[in-house]
Amino acid sequence: MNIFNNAALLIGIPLLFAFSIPLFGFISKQLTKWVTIFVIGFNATFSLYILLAHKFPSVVVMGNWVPPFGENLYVGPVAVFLVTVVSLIGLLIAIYNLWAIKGGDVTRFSVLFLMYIAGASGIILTGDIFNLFIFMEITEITSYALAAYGPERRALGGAFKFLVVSSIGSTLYLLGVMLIYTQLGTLNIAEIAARIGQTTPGLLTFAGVLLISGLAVEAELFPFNGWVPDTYTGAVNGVSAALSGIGAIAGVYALFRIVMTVLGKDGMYVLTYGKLDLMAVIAILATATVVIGELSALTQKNVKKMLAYSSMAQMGLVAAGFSIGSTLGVYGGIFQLINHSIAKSMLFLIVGVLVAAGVGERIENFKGLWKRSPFLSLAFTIGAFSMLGFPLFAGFWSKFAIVGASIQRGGWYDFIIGLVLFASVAEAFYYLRIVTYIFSSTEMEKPKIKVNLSPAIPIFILAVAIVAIGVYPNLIGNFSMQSAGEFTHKMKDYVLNVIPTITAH
Amino acid sequence: MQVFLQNWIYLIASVSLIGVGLYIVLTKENIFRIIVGLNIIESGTNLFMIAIAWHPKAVMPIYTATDHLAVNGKVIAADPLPQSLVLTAIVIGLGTTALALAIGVKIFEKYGTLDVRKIKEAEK
Amino acid sequence: MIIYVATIVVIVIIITSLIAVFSKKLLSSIISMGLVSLGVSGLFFFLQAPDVAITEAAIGAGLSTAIFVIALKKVKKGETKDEE
Amino acid sequence: MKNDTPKVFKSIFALFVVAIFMIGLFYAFVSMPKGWGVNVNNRVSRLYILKNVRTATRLLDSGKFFAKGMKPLRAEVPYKPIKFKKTANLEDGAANVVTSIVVDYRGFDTLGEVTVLFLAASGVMMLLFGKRVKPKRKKTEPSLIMYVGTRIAFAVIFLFGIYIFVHGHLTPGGGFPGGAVIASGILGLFLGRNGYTPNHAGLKVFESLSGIAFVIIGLIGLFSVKSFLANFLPTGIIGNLYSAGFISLIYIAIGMKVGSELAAVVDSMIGDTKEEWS
Repeated sequence: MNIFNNAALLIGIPLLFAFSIPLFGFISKQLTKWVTIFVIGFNATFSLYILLAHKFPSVVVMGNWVPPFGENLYVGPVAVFLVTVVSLIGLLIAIYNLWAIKGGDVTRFSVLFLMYIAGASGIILTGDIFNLFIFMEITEITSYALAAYGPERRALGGAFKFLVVSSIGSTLYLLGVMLIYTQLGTLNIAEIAARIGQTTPGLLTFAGVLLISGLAVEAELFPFNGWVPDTYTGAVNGVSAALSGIGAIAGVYALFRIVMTVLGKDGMYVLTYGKLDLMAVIAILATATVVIGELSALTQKNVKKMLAYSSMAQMGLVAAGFSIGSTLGVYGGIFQLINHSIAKSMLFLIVGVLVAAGVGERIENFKGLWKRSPFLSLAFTIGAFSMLGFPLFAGFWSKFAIVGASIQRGGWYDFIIGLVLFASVAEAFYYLRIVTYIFSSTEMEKPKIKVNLSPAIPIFILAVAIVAIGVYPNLIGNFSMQSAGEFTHKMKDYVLNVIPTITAH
Repeated sequence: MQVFLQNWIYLIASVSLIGVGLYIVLTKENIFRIIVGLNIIESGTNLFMIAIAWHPKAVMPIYTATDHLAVNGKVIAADPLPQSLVLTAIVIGLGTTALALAIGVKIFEKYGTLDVRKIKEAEK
Repeated sequence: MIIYVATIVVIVIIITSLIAVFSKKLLSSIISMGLVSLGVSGLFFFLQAPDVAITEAAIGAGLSTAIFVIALKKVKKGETKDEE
Repeated sequence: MKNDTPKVFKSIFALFVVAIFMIGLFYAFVSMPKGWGVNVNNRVSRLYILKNVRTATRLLDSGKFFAKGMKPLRAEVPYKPIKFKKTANLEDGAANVVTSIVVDYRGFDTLGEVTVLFLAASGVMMLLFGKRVKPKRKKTEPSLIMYVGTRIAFAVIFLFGIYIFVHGHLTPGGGFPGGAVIASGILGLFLGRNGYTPNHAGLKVFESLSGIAFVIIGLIGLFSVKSFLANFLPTGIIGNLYSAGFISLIYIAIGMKVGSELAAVVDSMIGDTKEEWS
């Protein structure tokens, strides 16, 4: 067990500054946004340092109690990689917010945005099943508040819907945690994972269903994702970008950490303990999510709503990749997750710039955009192509890996991948429709759109990242492969790193 | 009778509270009523968690209070860990309630109604 | 012996929660929610959890209900009648 | 579309969902081991039953810990009278075991919990932010008795709240109920006089400083004991006011934070605002 206690600063520093931002707010409102950028930048640098200096896998001990007794953070390959991605994307969105967030209570907005990023990092880092619940609540409470921010009244309805759905979800999660606790007497993920075989199968299945239905709310799986379109459409664009880029990463991570590491069996393909194979259940739910999401997106005339439905569908694709259960499938899932975050947050930011310039959110408004702003049009096209999975764009490699993994597994997964590919055709249809609108010419000459530096920097960096990953996929691929191992070999790569003396039961 | 009650009464209370709350959330249209339902669900969950940490012969987990509370020469305390979890859950529930109420008040200011159906119609 | 007291409390709680479902007025349903919280905090005391009982009484039954009533007053200021 | 569904169908559907859920929970309860017991003579630890944490850690390091069966979960243990003497570690420092768990073993959870409340309060304030509108004159002014009475009651309630969170490690209670009690005292002040407003800047500063204090206590642990939120104070004798290490410090910070935060929430709920977007 390597101990690297200083990694607790990844949570500690954001908390310290979140509490002190109201004091900075007395000086100037603009200053609070810069504080946010500074703190998220610290997180990004520190996690990048851990990633590149190879300080992982290690355990962060909290309160001087070694893992099965107290709480701990686990800094494994997955955690380091995803925290880096989350804080980098968060940093870019914070730079965008410098320009976009003007009216209202800017100080409180900065607090909430900062803690949203820190909460997502906490979900990814934590090694305790109840602590996961706390961080889930942190991200959820911040996201209701952030989603309700803004002058438009439709934001409130979306936020309220999200609140109701996810507070029921977290209640279910809590019940599931308690059912597991009654069996094993512990809340530590590593120890539960090692001793999960000792539980009663019937109770374990019920607990698993409760846990999944709690976590699927943030992971946007089918019966629990009714909030997605309203919330994403209503929120301010920076917030929508954060919800789809960062919240989705945290949600999917939490779902599969519980299903694969806690409830799963070690093996060639991960299956779960209990009377019901929960991985198969998730595969079915994921397919339903993809199909419903894509078909709903096809009928939308509002670009923002379309992006919301598309985001739902992409999450389904990610979950389908994970649920194959082999290392290659998880690799594809993680890769797709990150590609989606980069591309979708960029698309939301572009829509934000366009709305602020008076273009509007409807598809017709995008006509002749090429003449008005070549930069935004190119960036939008790059994002759309990455979503579709065109070769030489980032999305291609991840979709390729998911298809390959599912063919490798065979059986009824062939059927699932067939449905997913069929749905992807719909995706191609609606994204290409916007792209043709952008490049079509109009008779009327409209004024050019001037893009400020602050929104231009994140859009530019994200677009370059998509092309770079597309040309050289190993940039992300190596880390994804490393992370996939942690999910599929739970004893070797997770449990024994946290509690070296434990034996599997 | 006493044994039956000890085994079942708290469970019946908590499960029926969760059920009633869920029924309110699923059927009612008024936003404030939905928040009432969420609160009742939360109370039921807390009761469930405390009830499974309890034993008929248990005493409260405080050293100074349990000094003279030996039962037949043996002593058991209620499991303190779920109790600490419930403390956390109660405070989180208050936070969620306050935020939900703030959103509800805001909705009333902007739409002039608290009815979910009317809000949906106003959006169309 | 205390289990019989607890049984009575449980019956009261369940009836009160049903009032929260079927009452026509919003205010009475909020008050009954507060009563449910208070009863549950009493049950916590019977279940040997005094910490939780105090917290639930102060936060769940007291402050939560108070904030509820304040918010309700704010909503009632508008002219529109909004009972179901 | 959904609006056309008759109310009866909706209720039946809801009843169906509720019934499934309740049956599941009953089933789960029947098949789980009931009545968890803890031996108070032993120290509270992960298994709360077999051993204290120090021995357990030693066993863990030598690899023998998990070889022991997990059987005696519900065993009743012979009662030995407790002798209170100077304690060696925080584990037996606090008389109230729940406090010991909340602040020490799972102190990180509590930090998160404080954060959740802080974020919820921030969210409420952000949503109800705007220019203050003067309240209309009420039809009924609170009487003089109400005015004086709430002010006297406030002093008593305030003192009681402080008592609750200072004695958190000895008696039931702690930072959260103490803070809530203080906030309810301030709520009384609101009711006693029309147009009462607390000092907003003061509340904000108080809230921020107590939050910062909590994190800094954690960071002191990180730099002195090499672990975030680790105890760095002597633990004293069980039952004394000055015992249990940093638990009372943290509870004081929590109590002040929760009190000022909830007061601010009540304040922004009561006041009328008119929002403005630049």
